[in-house]
Amino acid sequence: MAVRILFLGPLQDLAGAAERMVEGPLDWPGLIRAVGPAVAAQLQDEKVNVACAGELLMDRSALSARDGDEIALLPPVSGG
Amino acid sequence: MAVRILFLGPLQDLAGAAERMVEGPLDWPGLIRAVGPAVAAQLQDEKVNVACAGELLMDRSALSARDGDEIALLPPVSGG
Amino acid sequence: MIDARLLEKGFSAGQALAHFARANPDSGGIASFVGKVRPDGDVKALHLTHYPPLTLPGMEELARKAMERFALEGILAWHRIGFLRPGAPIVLVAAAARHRRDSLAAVDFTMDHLKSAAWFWKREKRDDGWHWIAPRGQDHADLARWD
Amino acid sequence: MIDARLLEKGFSAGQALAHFARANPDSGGIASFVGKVRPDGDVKALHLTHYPPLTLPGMEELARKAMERFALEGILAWHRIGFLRPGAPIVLVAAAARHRRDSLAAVDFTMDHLKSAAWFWKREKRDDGWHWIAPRGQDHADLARWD
Repeated sequence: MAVRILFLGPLQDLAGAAERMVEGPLDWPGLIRAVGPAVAAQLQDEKVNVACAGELLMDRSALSARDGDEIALLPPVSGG
Repeated sequence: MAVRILFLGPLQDLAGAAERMVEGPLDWPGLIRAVGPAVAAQLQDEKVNVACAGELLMDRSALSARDGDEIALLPPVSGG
Repeated sequence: MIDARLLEKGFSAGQALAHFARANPDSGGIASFVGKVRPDGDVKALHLTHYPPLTLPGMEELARKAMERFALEGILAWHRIGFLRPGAPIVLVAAAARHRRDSLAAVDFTMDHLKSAAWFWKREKRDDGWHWIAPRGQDHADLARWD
Repeated sequence: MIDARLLEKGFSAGQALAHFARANPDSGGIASFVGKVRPDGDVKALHLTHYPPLTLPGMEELARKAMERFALEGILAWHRIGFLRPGAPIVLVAAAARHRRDSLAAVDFTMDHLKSAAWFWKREKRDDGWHWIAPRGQDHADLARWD
């Protein structure tokens, strides 16, 4: 078991992969370290939303992921 | 030949007919006399438009219909 | 492309829209509105009359105005005349445009004008006979938004 | 009645609207918008991705908001995912209401939210490869109208 980090939309190009598995537990500073510098720079932008275990986080810095959780990094959307 | 007066929409109930033929030529006072009191009362309302020979009149009082012309009395609409 | 019609018989809005989409293949979006005879209370039928020398020419002029005002690639405006049953479509408007907001605004604009500035008169048959439908104040307020 | 769907394959907007009309027989009017992949310059294909745990639930929540805000009798919101060719429909929104203005405003509202507040990411394939499509400032301005 581990924490799965999903890179949505353009973030997957920056991460070089659609997802990455890391050891849990994982908090916000741990996530910043785990995603590499290119994605970390994007996470400075408040417009990148974060979901954990299927729930959107109102406060990203309160992230607390355990083994088995999925973290999704959701950059600004362009639907319709 | 004569002037045909068409009563559109609810005016035809007031006129008791969908149309009436009268002697031409016909001006605005002549039209008022020709349509009967019930329709004449409606024509006081500026919202009743008048067309002559297929053209909407900008100024109804300038009506000048000749034999063979059709005058249409067009009350407020309710389409769509 | 302008497609303005007066229809004496019923029509399928879905088929008309499918045809309109094929006729405007390059548009980014198509907005539409279909209005139906409301199956309300005791209304048995609706009768729509018009004035042939003015009605269709007026609809074509309205369609041209909408084309210019909203940068459309195509517009469709179909209106029924004659006798209609509850549930039957009365009016269909569709607008094809490069940009979404243009197509929606064009449909809104065209419907407001068909409601209170096009040459149609409606009456409905209820249990106690035929009644002319008076213009609604709301329709005129809607129209005034475009001045 | 809410009909929100994510579609992995192409669909016919005309058929969907005909079905929606039958499902809402008592509404006075139905407004709709269909957005297509614009056959623009050298775009060969569009790829739409989403995030399953959030995307469809978000569309359903949006549809519920529109139902309440605009007194609708029904709303349909379908959105494609996967690979699309130029000319293919991406999104279809339809709203059935007693009053015309409600149905048109509901489509406008729902489209604005699908454009910039729903979990979709688009990229397009051009001669020189795939490019992510950035959100447009205009889309956010459109969305802010509803606050």
